[in-house]
Amino acid sequence: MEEVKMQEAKYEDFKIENPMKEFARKFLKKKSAVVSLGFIFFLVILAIFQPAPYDIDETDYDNILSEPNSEHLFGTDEYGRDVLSRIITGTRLSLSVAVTAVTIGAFLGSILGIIAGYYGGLLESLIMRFCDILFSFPGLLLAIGIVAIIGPGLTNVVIAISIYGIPTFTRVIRSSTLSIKELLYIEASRSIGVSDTRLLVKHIFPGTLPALIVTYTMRMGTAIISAASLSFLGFGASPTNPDWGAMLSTGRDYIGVAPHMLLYPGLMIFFTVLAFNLLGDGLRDTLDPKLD
Amino acid sequence: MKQYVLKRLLNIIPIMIVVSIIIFMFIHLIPGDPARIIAGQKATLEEIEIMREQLGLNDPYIVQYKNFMLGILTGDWGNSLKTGLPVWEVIIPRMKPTLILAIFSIVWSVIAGISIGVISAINRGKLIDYIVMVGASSGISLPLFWLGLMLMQIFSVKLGWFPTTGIDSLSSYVLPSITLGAGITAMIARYTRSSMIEILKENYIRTSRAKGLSEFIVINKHALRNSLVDVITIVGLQFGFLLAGSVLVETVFAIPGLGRLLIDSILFRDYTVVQTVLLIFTFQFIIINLIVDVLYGVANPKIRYQ
Amino acid sequence: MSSPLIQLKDIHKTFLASKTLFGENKYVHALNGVSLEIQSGETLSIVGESGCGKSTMGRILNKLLNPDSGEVWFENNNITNYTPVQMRPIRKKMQMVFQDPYGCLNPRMKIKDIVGEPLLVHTNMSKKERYKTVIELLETVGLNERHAQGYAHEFSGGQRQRIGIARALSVNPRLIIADEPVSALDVSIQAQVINIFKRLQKEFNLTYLFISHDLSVVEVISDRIGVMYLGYLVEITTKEKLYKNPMHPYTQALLSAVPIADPTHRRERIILKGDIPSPIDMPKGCPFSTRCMYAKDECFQTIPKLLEVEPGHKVACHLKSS
Amino acid sequence: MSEKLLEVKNLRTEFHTDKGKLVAVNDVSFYVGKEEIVGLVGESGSGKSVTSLSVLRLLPEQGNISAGEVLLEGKDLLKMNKKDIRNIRGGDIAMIFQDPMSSLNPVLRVGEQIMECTKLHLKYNNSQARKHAIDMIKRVGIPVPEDVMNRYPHQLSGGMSQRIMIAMAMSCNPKVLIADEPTTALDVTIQAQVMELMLELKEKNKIGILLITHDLGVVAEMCNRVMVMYCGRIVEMADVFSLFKNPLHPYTKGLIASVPKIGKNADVLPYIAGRVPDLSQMPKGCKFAPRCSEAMEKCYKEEPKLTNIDGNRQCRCHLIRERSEINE
Amino acid sequence: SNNTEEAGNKATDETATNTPVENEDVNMTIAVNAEIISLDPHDISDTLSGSATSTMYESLYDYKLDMSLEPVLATGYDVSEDGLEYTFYIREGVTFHDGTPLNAEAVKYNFDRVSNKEKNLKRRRNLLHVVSTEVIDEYTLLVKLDAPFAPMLNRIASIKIISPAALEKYGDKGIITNPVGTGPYVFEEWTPGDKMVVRTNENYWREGPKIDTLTFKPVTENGARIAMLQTGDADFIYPMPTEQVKAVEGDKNIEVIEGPSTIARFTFLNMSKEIFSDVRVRQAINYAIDKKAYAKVVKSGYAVPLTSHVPSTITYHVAQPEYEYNLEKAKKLMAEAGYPNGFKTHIWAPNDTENMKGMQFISQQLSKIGIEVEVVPMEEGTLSDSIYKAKTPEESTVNMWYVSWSAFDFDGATAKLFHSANIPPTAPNVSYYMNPKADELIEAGAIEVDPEKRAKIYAELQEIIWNDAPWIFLGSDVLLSAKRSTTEGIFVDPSGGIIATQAATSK
Ligand SMILES: Nc1ncnc2c1ncn2[C@@H]1O[C@H](COP(=O)(O)OP(=O)(O)OP(=O)(O)O)[C@@H](O)[C@H]1O
Ligand SMILES: Nc1ncnc2c1ncn2[C@@H]1O[C@H](COP(=O)(O)OP(=O)(O)OP(=O)(O)O)[C@@H](O)[C@H]1O
Ligand SMILES: [Mg+2]
Ligand SMILES: [Mg+2]
Repeated sequence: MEEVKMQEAKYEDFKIENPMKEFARKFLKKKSAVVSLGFIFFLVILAIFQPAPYDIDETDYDNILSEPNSEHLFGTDEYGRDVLSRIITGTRLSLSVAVTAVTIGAFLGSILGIIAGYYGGLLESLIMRFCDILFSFPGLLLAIGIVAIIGPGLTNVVIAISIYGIPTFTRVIRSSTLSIKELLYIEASRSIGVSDTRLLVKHIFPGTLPALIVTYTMRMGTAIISAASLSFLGFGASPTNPDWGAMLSTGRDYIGVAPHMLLYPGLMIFFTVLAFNLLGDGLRDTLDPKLD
Repeated sequence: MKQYVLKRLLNIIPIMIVVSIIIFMFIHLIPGDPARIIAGQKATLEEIEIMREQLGLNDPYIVQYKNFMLGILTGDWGNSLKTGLPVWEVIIPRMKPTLILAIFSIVWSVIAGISIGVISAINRGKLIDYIVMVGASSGISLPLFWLGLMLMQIFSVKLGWFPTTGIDSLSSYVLPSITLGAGITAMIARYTRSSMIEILKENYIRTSRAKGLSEFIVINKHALRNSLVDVITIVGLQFGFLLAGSVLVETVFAIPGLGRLLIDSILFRDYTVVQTVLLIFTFQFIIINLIVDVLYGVANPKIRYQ
Repeated sequence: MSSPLIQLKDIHKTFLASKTLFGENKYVHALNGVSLEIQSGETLSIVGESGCGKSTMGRILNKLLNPDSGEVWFENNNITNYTPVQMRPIRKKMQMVFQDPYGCLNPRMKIKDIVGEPLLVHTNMSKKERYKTVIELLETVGLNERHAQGYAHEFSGGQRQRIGIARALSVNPRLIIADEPVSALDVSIQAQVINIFKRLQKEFNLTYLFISHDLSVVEVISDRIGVMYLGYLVEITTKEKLYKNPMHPYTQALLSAVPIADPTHRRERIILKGDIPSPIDMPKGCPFSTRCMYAKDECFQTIPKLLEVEPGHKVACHLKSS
Repeated sequence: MSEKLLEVKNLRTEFHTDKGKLVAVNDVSFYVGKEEIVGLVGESGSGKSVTSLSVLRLLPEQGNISAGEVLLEGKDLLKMNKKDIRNIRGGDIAMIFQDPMSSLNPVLRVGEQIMECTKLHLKYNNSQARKHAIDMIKRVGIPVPEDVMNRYPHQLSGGMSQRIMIAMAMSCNPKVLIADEPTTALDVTIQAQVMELMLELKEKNKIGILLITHDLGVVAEMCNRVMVMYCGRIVEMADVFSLFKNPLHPYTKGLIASVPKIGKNADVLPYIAGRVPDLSQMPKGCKFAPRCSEAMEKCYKEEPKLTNIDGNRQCRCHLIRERSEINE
Repeated sequence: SNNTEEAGNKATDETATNTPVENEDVNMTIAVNAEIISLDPHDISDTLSGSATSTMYESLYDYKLDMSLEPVLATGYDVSEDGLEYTFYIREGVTFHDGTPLNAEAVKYNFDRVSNKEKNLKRRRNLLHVVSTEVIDEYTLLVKLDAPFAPMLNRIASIKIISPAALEKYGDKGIITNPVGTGPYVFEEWTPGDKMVVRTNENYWREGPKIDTLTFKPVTENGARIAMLQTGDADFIYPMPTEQVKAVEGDKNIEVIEGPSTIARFTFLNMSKEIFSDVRVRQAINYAIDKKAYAKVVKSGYAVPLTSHVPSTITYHVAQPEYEYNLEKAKKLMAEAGYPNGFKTHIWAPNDTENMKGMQFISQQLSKIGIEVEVVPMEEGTLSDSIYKAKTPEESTVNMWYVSWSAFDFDGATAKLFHSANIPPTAPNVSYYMNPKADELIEAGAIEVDPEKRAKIYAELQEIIWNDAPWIFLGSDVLLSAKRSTTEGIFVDPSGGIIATQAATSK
């Protein structure tokens, strides 16, 4: 039998594809997610520049509860303030409540989750029991309880929502950590002698990012709804603030009289939450993390 | 399996003790003096003092906790501070509406959620998938109370199909359970869909097609059975959502249920009721988790026969 | 012969089979009293079928796992109870190459960082020096500087395995534990990787523990070969002896079952009955007794010891020891 | 040469991916005769599985067959309606797959999964189907079939699962069995058992088997005829003896050379450099040219055609073509 | 086909005859915004529980709709010269729902129960001056006081009479769920947190309601309550949310009923705090608030300006000169007081939408004279904790408290709020108003039995308080209820109590 001669490949056997580009290409295929991202971007612009046509505190007692008209596109509220302006200005507040709350929850939850997942043992049991207990009080009730202790108001709403977000993140990140921990490349790094800290920071944490990003996005929606629900039950933002939930909560007293006060903030919340959820879906499909 | 259930049941005891301590601390962390709230705005200091003494609120926390636990062990859960009635007399009539509401909601959500999820999964990428999934996402994007109020305006006030509020007949539960179930349906639908999509890629689905089975059987017998195993766990998780949502729905539809009772009792600082309701919630949650685990085991032969 | 580089003494290892939901916990008996030693500069191969404990052995050698009982010696030190910190300098001397070329490289790191990681951990090299070393290493295994910037998923299986080897070589180890390094590769590429292994051994005076399930691959690279079955080392001897004179009935069956890529060589094979028993419910006597065509009463009752029946040829079989 | 049971002509299968249209199988023609095992070998990604799936139109939804014919005793499967093709699947043509563990439905009992077939194709009632299933399980060499019937797949070992898969495939007396790497996931000793079983079934039931594998050893021991596939094309086809004795295509040569052979190994093993090109970056001309040590300029420009040699051999190579042209 | 038609007819006949049988009862439902807390009339302090118990229980005297008193279970009373002894003549021929006859013994039993310090029932505060009750004869009862107390009859009116037999039978706790009184309705069922149903008392001693059952149903969500009225699920709702009056205006089936109230809406200004210690600041604040706008914005127009610290429905009310809306004057006063640029402060109230609206309004208005008011809504329990935890004026942290108060009589509407002995933690004099002259007048008014002299004392008191302006005087509610047009005989009295003694319906 004749020997086959060895030779190196003559063609380009290797092509660098930027992972970001690949992600972008996949993501752009998800139309609903792209539209949602656009909408969220639009909200962020609103939040930053606040292009409100009227001063949100300008009262006009002769013009209260007027229906949407050419002057006030979304009508006026019980003080004669422009609803559209309040919604636009409220974007910053409503978004920042959600962003802060979710960020805090994600931060604490991820740390707990990664520690629980990586170290296991008693520490894990303790952390997970703690989460179970937090979980065994239905989310909103927990927030209500927390607000009851520390009092209503925006800051406290943020605290409450972040606390009840913790177990969600802890679970997601833990299970993600657990599965990554089992991967061969982690074992490979351990066999090299990489320290725990480096392993956690360099190898495991980046691996949990897809799960973290997706959960984060999804939680944004939940946080906005929770904040609104707290307002509805009277535990939320003070109505002096143009918070959407607070507006909705006030608006419901005028349900038969001035439906626009209930409708527009409601739609705003709805579309924003929907956008975050659809974006989350899109990201999940693209990043493909294993969530449980 | 019996052994397992037994072990899990025994496990409940330490959990409940820890939870009871947490609940107790939680309750006493809340500012607000129940004696003053109960006595009312116009009460005199003397009245309030007598009240505090009677309620044992002047005792050290340790003693109060001890009494609370002793009470539980001897079956005396105390009287509602608000109404003066024994706690269970206050709570038991409130359980039924919440339970009915929860069962109605979960049943229709499971049926609707799974069907929607399956339809969507087998039509993946088509228009119907798109519509259904955006619809499902809408389900979780609606503030519950908003949905409830809107439904009431349309179906009770305008159309007069269902009673506006109350629990007088089963038809009273229709709108509340739709409201409460909307989010859960959406959640189950999304989960079923993604689980189905994963499962439809599995080798054994290819095998069943290679056997010549019709698509209907492949989906409903082979794929769905497997995805149900996953869906069970997610349904279990929804119970937490259900309880939280019931607070809002009960408020909107004036349903005298546990959720509403809890909120009112927290506001009134009706400690005895609050702690009992919270203990019930926790217990319920643990039991539901146990049931879900057992169901999961039953549905999943891998676990059943280990 | 000098003292062995590394030694396993009567290693036992069990795993919790998986926390069963219902009923009591069961244990997988992954290793049952395995002893062996590897001399400096030699290649010891371990063969055996799936689940027989090969990888577990590799992991215990590297102290990624701790044995339930038994001792691990490295360069005359008992490292069984070393802490991770104590293990650091030793890790530098023994590196691993893994089976799954797709799983063993972090998909989020560039190749240069993957290969450079051991250097980062074990040396004080500057970034520049490290990069230089990495490029040299890549060239050693037939890759080049351009590859250093890529991510793992852009490479073929063979290329990835070469990256894995480069990583293992980076800190000049004495021992490389290679856990099925070529099993996942296509034949046309597998040969390439084996050649690299052989070349590097000469160049760097390496000692190999080469884990495989493929007897035909093992023949190319080994000095000695150990055969494992169900957590037991059942036969260990030099390559020549093993292929010419396999003593354990299992080894014989294994050899006869290897398909030979020559249609003119179709032959009578020993077809074993049944499957490998589950390591959860181990047979009472000889682990192979359930499938062995020569099994006697004794085989079902007592576990045979690994005994030297010829100089340099150890077998654990009642038939041979009597 | 035996009669052609299954014949594939000029099959072309494409995938629509987000990288665009990929041709996974291109101009593939072959046949499987009665009581014959035809091997299909090639490296990972060469299109073996896609070819086999195309035959029964079981491709995932991104895939579609854009040209060719698949004839089962003269009837074109590609032109059939969905119902008719379902009758063929599991009936006249049965398939078994690489990973037996994941190819059985984990939540259904093994017996149920076997019985499903006969109930569907042979219209058996429950007890008939049960009897038949027990019979089949016995025939594939599992000792206590009644017990195995009631088990779930995870309670079976790999070898047992594959035997169950074979029992399932054989239960409706197919004319053709397509086996996609049936032993790759199994240990050698178990592989030997399964190979033995397949040979036995072929003899007894006089079926034609299309055996897909990448293990040349398995091919050498089992097959009558062999096709070598590379980049979705068949590059060489010959009877097993000629192929191993005298491989024509440089790829086949390389492949055979690189298999380690006990007792005959050189110090340095031969191998084929480079890697199988990605479907989205196919080289022009001969797909093997970049890895071929004998490649000529022409090879990079023009794709060679599959050429008949000596009547019963085929090869897709410019070198061979030139030689045979000269011969002609 | 004939047959089936017949069968069909029969079926409809049957249901036709069945329906009236089922509907024989005339049921009415009142939807309210809160829960009934208890049905023990001696141990309640909220208005709604009062309304609920009033369907079953009666007292010796009770208020008419104009807040004057009329004898109910008594036929009359005498009071001694020194105002220390009250003799009540009990109505004869009245029996409790359980058949126990009403007599002086029964009334005494009730008074003793309420006065019992051990039991600490909420109504005890109304009988604090009672030292003893004696049965003179079967239908005559003597009540002795330790000091003359002018509003005694008002306080007697708040004590409902429970069947002594039932109290013996069920005990203090059991009586909560087993009410037995003399009232126009007999108890049927009550699910705490849900509806309470009562049935017309066939043996009522005077003319009673013309329906069969009456249901009180708590529906906290305003929109839901109105929806119930719109669909006829409720016959009467109280309160009718002021914001939504417009929504039902066009509905022929619904009538909105307005009525005056005893509810005063105001804001405490904590005078122990530097900023509010100057009367000019307090007056300036009163000038800076547009009360008409307040009524319009916060109460949707359903409020009247407060013209004294008590609403005009309270006897002895005297209207004071208005603090007209005058920013100039307000700014001037502020400048004089040394705050030309205003100051920063905060306002507290519970966190429901209406209170928040009120606070927000005040905050907006005061910003015009430079006072920057931070709105701090607090959950109710937290709020009362924050107010009452201060043991001395110095410790107090409250600045402004937006609140309302309702009382039946002048003393009730004054003493707790303005007497210097009643600063927190004792009672809600949250203005920390400590004016010796006012204290003197409050005390004198309480013991003055002569209505004319009392009127004079209270007139002077009102003037002093008004000028001292310890509050922002905002308004007095107009009570809104709404009913189906078929509903008759259900009223809301100025204190917010629902009176359904004469309930009837034409539905
Ligand atoms: N972390 C673990 N937890 C539980 N069981 C384990 C674990 N690791 C290995 N096992 C079990 O131990 C036994 C030996 O496993 P090991 O991985 O050493 O086998 P192997 O010979 O390397 O097999 P393969 O050829 O499949 O890699 C197997 O039955 C396996 O299931
Ligand atoms: N669903 C799919 N979408 C896109 N490309 C696919 C898909 N399935 C297969 N392919 C591509 O088709 C080509 C042939 O794949 P195929 O599975 O037939 O290879 P194979 O020869 O069976 O390899 P192996 O030995 O790994 O099983 C591969 O390049 C693969 O990337
Ligand atoms: Mg292994
Ligand atoms: Mg394949």
